Amino acid sequence: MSEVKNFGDTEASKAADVNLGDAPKKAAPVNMIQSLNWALHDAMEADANVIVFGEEIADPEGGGIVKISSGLSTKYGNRVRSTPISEMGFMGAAVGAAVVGFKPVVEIMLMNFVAVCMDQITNHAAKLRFMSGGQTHVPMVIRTMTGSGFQNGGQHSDFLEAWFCHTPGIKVVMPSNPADGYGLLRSAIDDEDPVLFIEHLNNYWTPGAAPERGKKIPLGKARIHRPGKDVTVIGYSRSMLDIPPVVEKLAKEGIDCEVIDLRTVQPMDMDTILTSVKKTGRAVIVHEACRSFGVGAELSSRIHEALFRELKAPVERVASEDCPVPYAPPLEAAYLYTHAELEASIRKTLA
Amino acid sequence: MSEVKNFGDTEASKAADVNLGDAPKKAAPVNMIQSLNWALHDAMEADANVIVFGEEIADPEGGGIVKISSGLSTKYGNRVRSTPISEMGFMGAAVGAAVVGFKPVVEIMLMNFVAVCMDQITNHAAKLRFMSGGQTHVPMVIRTMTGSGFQNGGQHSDFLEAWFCHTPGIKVVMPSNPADGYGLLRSAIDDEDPVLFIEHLNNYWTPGAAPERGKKIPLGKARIHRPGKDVTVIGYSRSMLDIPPVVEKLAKEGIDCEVIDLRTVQPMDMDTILTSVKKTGRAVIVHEACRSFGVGAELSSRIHEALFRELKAPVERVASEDCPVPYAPPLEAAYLYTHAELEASIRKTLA
Amino acid sequence: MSMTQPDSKTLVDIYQKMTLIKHSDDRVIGAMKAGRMVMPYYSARGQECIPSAISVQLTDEDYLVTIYRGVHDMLAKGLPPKLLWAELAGKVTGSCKGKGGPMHLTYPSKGCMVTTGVVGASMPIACGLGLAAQLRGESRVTVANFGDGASNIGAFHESLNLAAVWKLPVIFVCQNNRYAEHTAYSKGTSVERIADRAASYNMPGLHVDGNDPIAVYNAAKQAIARARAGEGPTLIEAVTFRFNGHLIGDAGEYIPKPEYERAVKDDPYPRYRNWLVENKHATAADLDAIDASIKQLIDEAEAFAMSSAAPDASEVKRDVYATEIA
Amino acid sequence: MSMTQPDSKTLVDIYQKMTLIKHSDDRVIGAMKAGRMVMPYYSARGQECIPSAISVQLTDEDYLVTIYRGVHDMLAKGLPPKLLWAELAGKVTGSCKGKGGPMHLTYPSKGCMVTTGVVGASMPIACGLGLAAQLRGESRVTVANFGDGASNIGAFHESLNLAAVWKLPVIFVCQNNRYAEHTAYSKGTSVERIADRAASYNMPGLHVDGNDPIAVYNAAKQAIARARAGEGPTLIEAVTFRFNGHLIGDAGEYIPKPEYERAVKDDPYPRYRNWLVENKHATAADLDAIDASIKQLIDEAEAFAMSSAAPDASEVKRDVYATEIA
Ligand SMILES: Cc1ncc(C[n+]2csc(CCOP(=O)(O)OP(=O)(O)O)c2C)c(N)n1
Ligand SMILES: Cc1ncc(C[n+]2csc(CCOP(=O)(O)OP(=O)(O)O)c2C)c(N)n1
Ligand SMILES: [Mg+2]
Ligand SMILES: [Mg+2]
Repeated sequence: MSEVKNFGDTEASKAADVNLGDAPKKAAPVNMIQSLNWALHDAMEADANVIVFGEEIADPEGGGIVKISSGLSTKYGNRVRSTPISEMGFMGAAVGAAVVGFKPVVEIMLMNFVAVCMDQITNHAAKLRFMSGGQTHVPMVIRTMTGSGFQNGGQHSDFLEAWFCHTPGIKVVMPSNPADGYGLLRSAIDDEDPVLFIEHLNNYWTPGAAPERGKKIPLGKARIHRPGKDVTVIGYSRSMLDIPPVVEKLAKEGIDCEVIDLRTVQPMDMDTILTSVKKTGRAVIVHEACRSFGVGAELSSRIHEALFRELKAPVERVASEDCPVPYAPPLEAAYLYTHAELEASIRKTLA
Repeated sequence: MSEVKNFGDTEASKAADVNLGDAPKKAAPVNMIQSLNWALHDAMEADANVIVFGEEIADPEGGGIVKISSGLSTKYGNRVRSTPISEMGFMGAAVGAAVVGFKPVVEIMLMNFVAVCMDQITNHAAKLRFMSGGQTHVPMVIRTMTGSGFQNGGQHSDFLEAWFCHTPGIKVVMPSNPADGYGLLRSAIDDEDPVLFIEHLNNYWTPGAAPERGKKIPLGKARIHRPGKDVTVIGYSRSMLDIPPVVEKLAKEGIDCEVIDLRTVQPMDMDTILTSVKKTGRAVIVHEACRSFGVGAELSSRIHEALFRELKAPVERVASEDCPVPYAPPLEAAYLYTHAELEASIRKTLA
Repeated sequence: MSMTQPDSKTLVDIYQKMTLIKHSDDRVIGAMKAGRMVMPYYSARGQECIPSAISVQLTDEDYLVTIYRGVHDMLAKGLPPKLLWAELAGKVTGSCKGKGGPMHLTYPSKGCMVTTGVVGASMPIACGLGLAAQLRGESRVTVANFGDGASNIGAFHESLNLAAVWKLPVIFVCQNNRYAEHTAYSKGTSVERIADRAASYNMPGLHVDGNDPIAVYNAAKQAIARARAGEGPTLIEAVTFRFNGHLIGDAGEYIPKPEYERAVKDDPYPRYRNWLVENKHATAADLDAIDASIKQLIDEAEAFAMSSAAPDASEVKRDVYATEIA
Repeated sequence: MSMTQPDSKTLVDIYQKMTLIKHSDDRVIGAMKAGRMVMPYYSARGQECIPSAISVQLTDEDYLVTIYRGVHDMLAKGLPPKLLWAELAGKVTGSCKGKGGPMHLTYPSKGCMVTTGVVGASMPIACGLGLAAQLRGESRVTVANFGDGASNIGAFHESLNLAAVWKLPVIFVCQNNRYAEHTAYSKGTSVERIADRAASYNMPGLHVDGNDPIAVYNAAKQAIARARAGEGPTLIEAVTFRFNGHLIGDAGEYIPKPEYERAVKDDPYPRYRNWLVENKHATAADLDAIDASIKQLIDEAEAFAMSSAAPDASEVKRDVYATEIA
């Protein structure tokens, strides 16, 4: 049913050569699904304390709705489990197992469903280290996916990273490409603190350079995606698909943008950001989450606070409308920022 | 047991002349508990669709842990109910009743417990109007209380308003004094949209001018607490207890602060704020919630975006540490901003 | 449970609703396969009997709450097919102006109050609708639909307990199609019969064959009478099957072949049609006429949906709050 | 349930734990009334028997999770009184360095893993501790304590179902003291016996007099054996009472006088002491000696707490993440 737009069933998904659970024959481009699947396989192989659970994630249930956990349960048996629909229950189970040394990787099928288990994430996972005076800690990873553009409507598309960034004790990682996905997920699993790892549906099927198996990317470090001298454009997750074409277009006019992929949203790599903005004197932040009270606000205020005298223009934020994610495609498009808006914002900093 | 510091049992609570459910004999100062109790009584009297529920809120259970709903169940019977400990259940019940024309006022005993019912608040109450294309809407009020300073520790003290401000479809109101509390709660109950009404434990027992019964204060309008010309200091809720003494101290040195009480945090009254900052060229924002990704970030970025050229100094944020709220009093004090920090931030904008 | 046989008119009304649901579903899937419609669509093919046998006993005053897999519930309750189709197609003429889509169907004038995409969330909301009726002294009942998988989430427990403590006029209808996405019943659910969970709330729990209209009719009858009499909530578990997987595109590898084949044999739609004719509640010609009229309804609905306009981009500013955002 | 009588040594061990709990509690309240300590304190006076009769059957390897009203559970499991008192007093020498307080007591080396202030939250975490033991092939059991009110929250349901589906070695102990804050049992709970809710999860549910050490001992024995044998979870409901209200300062107006008086008559502590002596498991002198040694322990604990230093303000930067924040 190629005409049915659906998870795992897009043209892009067919284009990419997904090779679940096995090493690539050659370093051909792979997609995020492939690289995250490798990361889970490699992490489970490397550390017997890594366990994986969530709805539908074992092989009899299909290995996850986009097959990111494919092959794991077949290989690692009881360490990999599909759960009942009980996010509070299994999120708490991850907290408990982590407290005694396991490294659970749990999947919340779509990000909006964190709303049924916020308590275990924000009141427990994020706080037990502090409240126990450091006697316990919670080395777990919560993987989840989200994003507009699939007509999934108001309860299946939100980016809620700002809620968790405002919750001290948890880290937030949002990869934008397959190689980063692999390296960041490996580091997130190794990390001694709880990590929320947010994947974007739109990024799953975009081919990218294959990760080097075993190569971990440190958390908390941004990546300079493109050096430039005129304006700093900061993105993460899906916006890293939108920024490059706009920036390349402007480059043809001689506007030289420096593009930074945050990769980790909390803690943010302020060194890299401020070094760049100090140089360019201008900054634009781009995220899919709705604009107000989003990650862009924190980043904007930190840049203004640190570089007020050096800034040549106020920091621009490019983000989605302050409304629930609508269903109909033209409204979904109206919800999300456009390339034209992004271009206009960059130009505005130069005006 | 006057030596036991506890809800409803502080020196301040004894000082104030609480007169639950009845009109005041004279316009003596009252506290927030009194004024909110009046607001609930008056709203239930004015509109038969107002219903009230939550844990412990009926009179046999004490009329609420600080007695804000005292007298309601005795007077209004079945319209006022203590609930089982089932926040998801009764929050959803409020949503359902609101959809068919009731105006539920539900209490979440302490703000951290929103974490067990986020789904009904953020995925349902906030979105049903939009997702139904305007066919239904959810005129309900969620009352909750929070705040540090009572040794309630990491799971009972957080200010989480930023989560909800980042959730389009819901309004967020945070009163700072008894008269505002009355007028804002009345408007929140009348409002056609869901309103989160956040009360501060520290503000409950502070005496203030009595509200005029029946006088409603519109949502979305800030209040100029003190006019001034040098620096705009913006607060809400508890910080409105901390700002005045610091500002008065500075006034003696000739530093003339304009103080704005936001009252409604979402939507924010940008007109009032920008008019003030345009005049002063300087702004300081003060809130109890932890600093990063808080309300201060949004406000700071909006001010920088709108008034970049007019600003004489970067906008300052004064807020709590990015950590869970600790238990021991010296740590609770270290968590919260201090008056000295606030003073220093104001001075910094003038440096 | 005492069984009464509904009269022929009612039995045929049930058939009519089932036909409407089945034809609409077949046609939606056809439109998707032909590329005329694109959406995440959760077919309820196979579950037609449950809402049909319940809704013939409800009025427009009664409330309904359902889930993403709820088109059948909505149609049985009275959501006009045109408005459904236009909504699925994301058109401004849809019941939700194209803002909600299949997971958020709403149509209050027929009592179709809320459709949720979050598992379990229909039940707390149903408690509120029940509370509203109770407080107003109305005899309306509220039907809350959900799946077998949903019986394992916290909202189920909180809602049934709350409804029991407050004696709310709510009927909790678990449409047990034996799978939650790709997870087989027993991998998620620790009890053999979900209906038995009613005992935890001192509430009647009725376990019925969800493919048997008479059985569903009788269970609902009892529950509705109880609710209207102010005696409180009931849990009904209606066992059924969904033939088109979780979501269109689901190939069903996780369903053992013999189970699928048995389900095909138990498909309520053809069986019920035959039974009606064999037992002389209607002639084949009567039913053909119903089928034809429903085919026409769906033709009109599809044409309406296809010819309607998409919503304007400015709609993102509307319905967020009562007042349009700037 | 088959009842076995524990030997005298075990019976006296239970008494010792009960005494430790009771004396510590009396003294904390005394210190609060005298103004030497200030905190939100949830006394478990009256509930001593439950953790005492359970914990005598546990080792340091076994895990415990409890709630804000959990000092008794923690002491019975082995949290050293000095570390408890210093934590209550908010001192850096407390088990959590003064960062957690009474609602977040933790002491992993005795298996005291998590204390939660959020109703219901102990249970999902217990599932994870049980899962850990199961995956490692250890025979540890996990005891999850919670109140009667907590049996109405979603986490209860999800946890019991998950534990049953995965056959986790978890013992869910509902300390039913008949009130949730000021709300009487039947205003929140729709079923007469919480233990009966176990049937919803195909799990044994044991209802016992929580003031009877022998009854609690036997229920726990059975549940522990089942868990260690890999047969899965058990729900125990132990009916009891708390004499000092929800929180110190609660005057108890919501408790009918006759109920309170009956509870005083049923107070397990003096009854058990008399019973031990009458049945010759110990002499009054033996028990006096225990009392005296415990008094000394608490004296030391209080002195330690009072003389310890408060944590330094810099602690707010520590333990947020593994690495200190800037
Ligand atoms: C809280 C939550 N968790 C997970 C999901 C993803 N999800 C959508 S449908 C579904 C399965 C539900 O199964 P069941 O309740 O049996 O209903 P059915 O789809 O079979 O009708 C899941 C897990 C969700 N929508 N909400
Ligand atoms: C989710 C949540 N809701 C509300 C509260 C406030 N609260 C604290 S204790 C309590 C009563 C709990 O009663 P029960 O479970 O019977 O335990 P008990 O205190 O009697 O031991 C409530 C409502 C909370 N801590 N967490
Ligand atoms: Mg199902
Ligand atoms: Mg209790």
